[in-house]
Amino acid sequence: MLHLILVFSPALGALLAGLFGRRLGDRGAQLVTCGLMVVSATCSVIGLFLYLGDPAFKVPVLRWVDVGGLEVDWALRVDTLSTVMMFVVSFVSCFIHIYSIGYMAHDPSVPRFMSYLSLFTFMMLMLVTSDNLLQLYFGWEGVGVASYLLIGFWYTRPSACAAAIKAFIVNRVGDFGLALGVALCFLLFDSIQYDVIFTEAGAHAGKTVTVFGITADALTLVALLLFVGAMGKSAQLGLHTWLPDAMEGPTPVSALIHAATMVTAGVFLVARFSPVYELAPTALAVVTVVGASTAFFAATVGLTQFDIKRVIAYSTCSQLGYMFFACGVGAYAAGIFHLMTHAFFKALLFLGAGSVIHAMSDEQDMRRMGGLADKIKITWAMMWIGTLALVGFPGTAGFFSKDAILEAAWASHNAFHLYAFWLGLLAAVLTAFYSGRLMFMTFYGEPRADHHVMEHVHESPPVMTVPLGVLALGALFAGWLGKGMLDAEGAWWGGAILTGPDNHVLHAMHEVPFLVKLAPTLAMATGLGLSWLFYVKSPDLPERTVAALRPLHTFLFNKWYFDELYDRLFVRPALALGRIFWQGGDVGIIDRFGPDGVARTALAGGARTVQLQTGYLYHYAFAMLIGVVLLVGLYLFLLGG
Amino acid sequence: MSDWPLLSLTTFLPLVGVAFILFVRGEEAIVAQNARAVALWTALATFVLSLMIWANFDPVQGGYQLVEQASWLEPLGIRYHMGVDGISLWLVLLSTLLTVVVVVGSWFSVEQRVKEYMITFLIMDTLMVGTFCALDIVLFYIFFEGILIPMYLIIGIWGGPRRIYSAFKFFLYTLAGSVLFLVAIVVMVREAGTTSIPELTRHDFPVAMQTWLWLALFASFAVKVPMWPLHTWLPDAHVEAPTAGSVLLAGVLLKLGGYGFLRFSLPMLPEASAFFAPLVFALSIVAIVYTSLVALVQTDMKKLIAYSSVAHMGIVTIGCFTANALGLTGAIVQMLSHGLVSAALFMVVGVVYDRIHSREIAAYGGLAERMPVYATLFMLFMLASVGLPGTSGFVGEILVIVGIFAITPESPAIPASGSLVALLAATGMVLGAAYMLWLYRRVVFGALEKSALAGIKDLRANEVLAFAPLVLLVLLMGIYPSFFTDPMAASVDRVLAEIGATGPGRLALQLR
Amino acid sequence: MGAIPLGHYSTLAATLFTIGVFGIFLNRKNVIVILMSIELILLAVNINFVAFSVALGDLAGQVFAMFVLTVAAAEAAIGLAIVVVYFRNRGSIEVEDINLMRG
Amino acid sequence: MTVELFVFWLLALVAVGSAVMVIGARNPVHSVLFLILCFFNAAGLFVLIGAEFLAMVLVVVYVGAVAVLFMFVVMMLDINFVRLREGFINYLPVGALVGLVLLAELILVGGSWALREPVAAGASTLEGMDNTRALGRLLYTEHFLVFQIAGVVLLVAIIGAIALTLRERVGVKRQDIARQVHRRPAETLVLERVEPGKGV
Amino acid sequence: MPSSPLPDLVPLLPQLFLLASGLVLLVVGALRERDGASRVVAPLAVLTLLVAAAIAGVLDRTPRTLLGGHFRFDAMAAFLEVLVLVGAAASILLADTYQEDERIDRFELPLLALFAGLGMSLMVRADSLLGLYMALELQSLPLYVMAAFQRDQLRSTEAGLKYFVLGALASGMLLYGCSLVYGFTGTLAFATLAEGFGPGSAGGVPTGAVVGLVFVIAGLAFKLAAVPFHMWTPDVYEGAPTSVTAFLAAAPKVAAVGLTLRLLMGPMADWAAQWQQVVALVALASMLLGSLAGLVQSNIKRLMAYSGIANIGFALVGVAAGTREGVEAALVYMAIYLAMTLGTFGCILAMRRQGTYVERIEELAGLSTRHPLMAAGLAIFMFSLAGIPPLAGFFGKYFVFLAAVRAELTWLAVLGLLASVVGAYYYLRIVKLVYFDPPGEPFDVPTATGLRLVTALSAIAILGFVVLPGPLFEAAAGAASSLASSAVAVPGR
Repeated sequence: MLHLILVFSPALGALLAGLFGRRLGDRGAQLVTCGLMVVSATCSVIGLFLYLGDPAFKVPVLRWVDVGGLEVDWALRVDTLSTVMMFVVSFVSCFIHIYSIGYMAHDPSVPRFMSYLSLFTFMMLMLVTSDNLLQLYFGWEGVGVASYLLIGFWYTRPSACAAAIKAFIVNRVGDFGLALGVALCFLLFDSIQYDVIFTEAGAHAGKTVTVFGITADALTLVALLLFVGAMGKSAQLGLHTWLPDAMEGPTPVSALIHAATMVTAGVFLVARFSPVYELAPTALAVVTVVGASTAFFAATVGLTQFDIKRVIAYSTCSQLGYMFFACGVGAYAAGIFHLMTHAFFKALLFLGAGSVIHAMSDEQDMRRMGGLADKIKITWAMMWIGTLALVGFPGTAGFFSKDAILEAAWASHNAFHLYAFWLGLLAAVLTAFYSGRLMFMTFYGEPRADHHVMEHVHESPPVMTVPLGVLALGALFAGWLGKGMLDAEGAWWGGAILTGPDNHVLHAMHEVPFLVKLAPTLAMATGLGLSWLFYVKSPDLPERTVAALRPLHTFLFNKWYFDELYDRLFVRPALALGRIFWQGGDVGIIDRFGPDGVARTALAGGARTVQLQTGYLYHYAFAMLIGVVLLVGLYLFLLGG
Repeated sequence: MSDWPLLSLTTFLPLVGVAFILFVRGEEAIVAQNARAVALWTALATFVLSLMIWANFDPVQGGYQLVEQASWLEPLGIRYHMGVDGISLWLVLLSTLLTVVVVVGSWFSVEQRVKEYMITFLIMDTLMVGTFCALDIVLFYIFFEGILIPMYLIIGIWGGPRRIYSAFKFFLYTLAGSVLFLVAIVVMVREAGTTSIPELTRHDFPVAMQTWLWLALFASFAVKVPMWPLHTWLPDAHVEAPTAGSVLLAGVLLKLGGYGFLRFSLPMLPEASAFFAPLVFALSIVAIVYTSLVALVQTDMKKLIAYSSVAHMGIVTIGCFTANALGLTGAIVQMLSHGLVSAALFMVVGVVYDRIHSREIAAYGGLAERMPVYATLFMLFMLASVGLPGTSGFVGEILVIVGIFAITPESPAIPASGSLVALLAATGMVLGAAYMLWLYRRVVFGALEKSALAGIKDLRANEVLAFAPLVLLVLLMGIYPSFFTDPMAASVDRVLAEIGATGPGRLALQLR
Repeated sequence: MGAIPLGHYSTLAATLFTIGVFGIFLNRKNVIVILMSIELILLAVNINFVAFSVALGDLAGQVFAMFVLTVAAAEAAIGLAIVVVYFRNRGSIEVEDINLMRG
Repeated sequence: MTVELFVFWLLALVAVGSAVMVIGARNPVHSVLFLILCFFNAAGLFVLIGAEFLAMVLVVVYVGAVAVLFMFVVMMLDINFVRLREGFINYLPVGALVGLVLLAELILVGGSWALREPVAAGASTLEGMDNTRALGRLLYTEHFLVFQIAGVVLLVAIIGAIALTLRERVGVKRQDIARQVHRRPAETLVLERVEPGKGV
Repeated sequence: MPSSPLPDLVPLLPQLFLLASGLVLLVVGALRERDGASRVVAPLAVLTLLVAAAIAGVLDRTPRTLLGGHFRFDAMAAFLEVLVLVGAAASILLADTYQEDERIDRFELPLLALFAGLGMSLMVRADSLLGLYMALELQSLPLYVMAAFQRDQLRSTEAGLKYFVLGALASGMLLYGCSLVYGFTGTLAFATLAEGFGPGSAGGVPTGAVVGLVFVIAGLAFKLAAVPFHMWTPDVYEGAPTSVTAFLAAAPKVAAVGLTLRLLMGPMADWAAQWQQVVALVALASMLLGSLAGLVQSNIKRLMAYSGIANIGFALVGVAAGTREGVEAALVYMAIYLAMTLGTFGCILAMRRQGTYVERIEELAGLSTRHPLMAAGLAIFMFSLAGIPPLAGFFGKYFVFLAAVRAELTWLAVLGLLASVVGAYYYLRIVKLVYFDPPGEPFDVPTATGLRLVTALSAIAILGFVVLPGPLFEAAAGAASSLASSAVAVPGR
């Protein structure tokens, strides 16, 4: 019951606000959705106390599909992992709902916004509580749609629409893999229920299967296909392009969806499927490589961006990379731990950025900011807390989780663990650098905005700053609270995350060399120091560095040209092919030689036929005669022969 | 109640309405109003009757139910033989429902020749229901082919500027396919000595003959579905047909092809079906990819949706030929879903067409601002078309993909295993999302800049009423598909038994 | 008649028939000649009938020939009547001119 | 060569020759005359073979009626000499070929005749009667119905020919005695009072 | 030789009645010529034909040979006789006002039609070559005259002339064939011919007889207007007065098919393997030519000519099957054809604008807005001609093709049906003009009751056929069985 309320109260909120938004009014919609979110969040906190560490159980809701052996119910699966996720989702979402009351106060379609937010929360909750792959898929696509709706919330802006479509379609590419993964699971296990899959996974270890014309290890294929889905949702390298663009949405959206919750669904999926991944080392290697590469790649791009939200978005992307390679090296717990801490500090950063943008009359370009520290003190402080947590300042939440990840990477036996470690470390430096850059460009130095804007700069109302505060608390203390997750015996998880018999990474990570333990902190210090040098000490340094490294900067500034590459590789060819198929194929060949051609031939045949009909008697008589002669000849021939 | 000839009543009740409308006389406006009213009440009554069929249907049985038999054309051995099973039941309901929907939906939008309009649609109703109920192959053909007449008139009379080309193309294309079907019928009847569908299904046709029969049937059904490369009539017909015509065309007529595969090709000619299944898969995949790409570059809303229909029906054909419970059920659900969704999408286009009289995507933009209800409905159906979980579009698609995935080649002679088919078919998910979202973005999103759109009005009551059942069903089918799949399960099992498949959903069709 | 083989008669009939047919489609002059060609054809038929009748010793052939003659007369009357009305309209009965309708 | 055979050849050759002239003569009047000649020869052949009645009918009906009718029409329509159409020669070879094939086929067929037992025993054979009497007997018994039909055919021909060619001349004044008798003075005389200077 | 002084004349009642009435009407017409005799004669002729049809319908159908053995009466004859006589009557009814408007309302026209009807009724009874020939001529001669009846119109007289010359040529061929058959078998009667052609005939079938029958068939093919003996059809259809065209297109075709069936399924029944392929070829050629040539027509009468050629092709598919079922199919097809043709010509005869009749297809544009009923009728006829179910035309096609496939002529069925798709185009084109195109000037409202009656009845028959198709099929089955029993044996398959 608790969980039903937890999961479905946001849905109710979404329905009420969506269908009766006009009647409820802005205030009503806000009250309804926020109220129901508070209920949900409360439940999630209660759940945290009641069910942590308990074995998994199932709350059935409704029969869904029962066809030819494919039996799937709508059901909620409650175990430690989902309880943690429910807490993160519900809790963060609740405060973002509240924050939105202030942030969206002047928007003409508040009910719609609140409805979308609640819808998203519902979908996310469905995702994390799913008990089978199909419901996971439902939540998966559901959050995708909610994200699409929210990114495109300001639908009159072309860029928002484009970003929304991009987000949906790139996610679809991932979902495509996920769907095939679902199919493959069914082929292997005859079921797509988690409990069946998890219990039977061992029996399928090492089996091969032939799909797509290739024969490969069955579980590896399952794991990889699911990972494709995870990559799409979690914006991993290759399928990351949508995430920065998603910043077109209102800032609470960015905080909720594109930092705290939805993008972490991929990590959740990998952790959830730890029983399968543990048996598929190849897949884990892939996860590690992709995660580490993303962590590094996104950090490099983050260095050069000027849009405050984009910087944070790339940061998100990068942090997701961390979570993935944590899973990849077998430290699922560390991944989830980072997921949780990240949810707090990244949401905090986004909301802080939102507050800045709010203060700057919707200005997002950091080049036109500066010197805000005095004017918006609370925001400034909150942003610093978030930044410190992000860069892993000792004592903050990020410190614990990031440290754990890097240690795990070092300690793991994964083939690519050192690759992950070094890239992760490098990325930590870069993270510190761009975070510092963000802070310094925004809050320090001379104001670069015109005075009209500067005059209007004001602190946000309490409805916005209070959630900031709550999240800041989380960013500061979640690390302490969640340390138990890293319990080397895995007892904390109550079996929700499975680590294989050979996986001792949680043990091993406590026994890494001291230098490794220190490395993240050093990296952070280096990064922050450099950024102070660049942006406070000698503000002309960035210019000169850029000039010196022009090609590299251009490459990074243009995000490694991924968008351009995809445009050339997929978008344009697809459109060109579409045109060719349409005008060339359908019109030019099929119609021309098919129906139209046949029609033309028939008409031409008709025209020729009537030419025989000359109107002359003797031609007619002649035709008759030829007919008779032929018939008689035929019969003489037949009889003779 | 159950001893009433329910099926015949449902089938022929619309003709009673036709008779009434024929006798409507008087002022033009009054005639129109009365014709609308009679048509609406008739369609509603027919729908209610079809609900009675559903109520009397025993979902546990796999055979044909509510069977009616009567002597009709004894010299030719043709009997009046009607019955439904779990497959046709839903298609009957879909037909009667959509008839109501189009009558309501075109309440105001059709002003010319309202009387004739309503008559043709009621006749369509009869023919559609009859097609799905017929258990005699010749009777089936009569209904099946008879639909051409009203549809031809609908496109030709109430259609757009190129309606004549389209109407001819539609008619002759489908006729050409159908005559081969007729030849096949004749040959089958000669071979088996009966025209009864159940008996024909039981008959073992020689394998060599099956090949030819299968191809002849395929010619007809592939045109109806339509399958690439026999699809080119569809965009033209859809674009030029009036909204209601497109709705029935997409909603019901395209289903005739899939229904034909399920009712005839597969159970009657199982060996040939197995032999040709790779061909069907290949063509379906081409259809999905090809038409999705073509849909991407369309500038005409209806054409885009028409092309998307071809892609969606590709999923149906794949599902039919998986010959396992998942695929078959998926195909049927996909048919039903497509029947609702594409019908709704055509109505969505029709709504703005009625207001602006343009189907060019470029003529729109920013409708969300002035038409929030419309935008919401459009969004819902767009997402359903894209196959979002929780809507009807998803269930069919995923069932088919899972179903086809399970097929593994027995011999290396077949290069494409089911999973590869699934892989390629699933690309439609991505492409489908691309063109539908792009369409939505250009029509509904953006700023309202076109002066023609400045005064555009949101949905009228009748339009909302027409959409309402579709919305409900799309969601119901998405959230609780068992409602639909449970009654068809036994029938699907029967069909599988007829095909000769063994075991549920597992390597059912032995590809050779 | 024993002296004359039937083949002679049938060959003669065939020849006359062919000439008659030829007359119809090779004739470019006027329709009346065509009508005469038809008479030739009928004559050929009659020769055949009579010859066969005698050869078979069965009078039915001659009876048939009688009827052919009768009908031929009727046909000729109607044919000529049509030619006459045609001539009144067209002022010509040249075969070449009879092609108002075609295609 | 027997006399009969000689006569046959003579008659046959003349018949064929005149048939060729029927279609070949440039003057339609000549055509008719050759047609008559051809009929005479055919009649001769009939006599030769023993079908006297038919020979007589041929002469009476054909030469006496049909051919004369032809002549009548030819003269009435006042048809001039006609030219051969250009292109006739081009057309001839194909036509000739087809015609010759036809002829060959027919002769081939005719040559294959062999006397065999008639399938049905000759019910139509009346021994011991002369040709005319035998024909008459058959005509009015066995073929009576057909004979009646022939009558109807002729009737139809009469109706048809009249319907097509008979014209009511308009503008021709005919005497209608009945009307003359029934005329009354009142109908015929109109008294007009004429005003001076106005005219009628 | 009949020994009884008064032979059994009962089976001849329809003919006797027709003849007697014809003679009376001739007198009536001649006496009342000046004051609109046709207005009296035409209805009486219709009545006569209908009464004769009724008599033929109720006569005892036990097969009987009539006087002298040239004709026989059986179920087949009864079936066809009813069809042709009703068809002829309907054609006269259709002519109603047309003939007045075109100034050909003379009493000879219905009278000739009556005699042609007599001829047709005899054709379907023919049981010997002599009977066949005489009946055929009795039917043909009035038709020649009727075609040229609009004697002041060049088109009409040209039509008559062409029809006559080619018809005479055809009957010349037929006669030559008769003479050969007679000469080589020594008999004229179908029954004995059948023995000659039967499997038991000594020394095989004589070549001459076969060739003779080919000639006879060619002569019949002319009447059927089957390719390549179809050339007269378009010109004559176009040129003849429309009412006469309607007559030509309807009943005589039925009679000719009946005659063909009698010949092929009677004397030549055992010989089916030999003629089957040829008939099939002729059928195919007719279907193809009729379908193709119709595509480019602009005159509706000409179009109907090509449509008729194609339809005869379809009927011949049934004939080609060479089975009892094929005979049934052909009979059913012709019955349906009769209704479709009469109905269509009813519509054509209503195409009158300000007193003049128009024939261009384009004139039909927008008919549906001005004359919805006529438009609906025309659409029904067109869809039926195109063979679209549930209209009657479909059943005809289905049945002939079923028979063909049962007789292993699947290729013919496939090609024939494809040809029907081609042909469907021109029928659809008419529907398109009627329903889709903007209206032109309205036609005069047809006032003639006969016209409206016949058209409406035809439409109802075609539309309602689907409800009660049984009786026609049963009648045809009876007719076919009587034919089969007259033959020595029907090759069973």
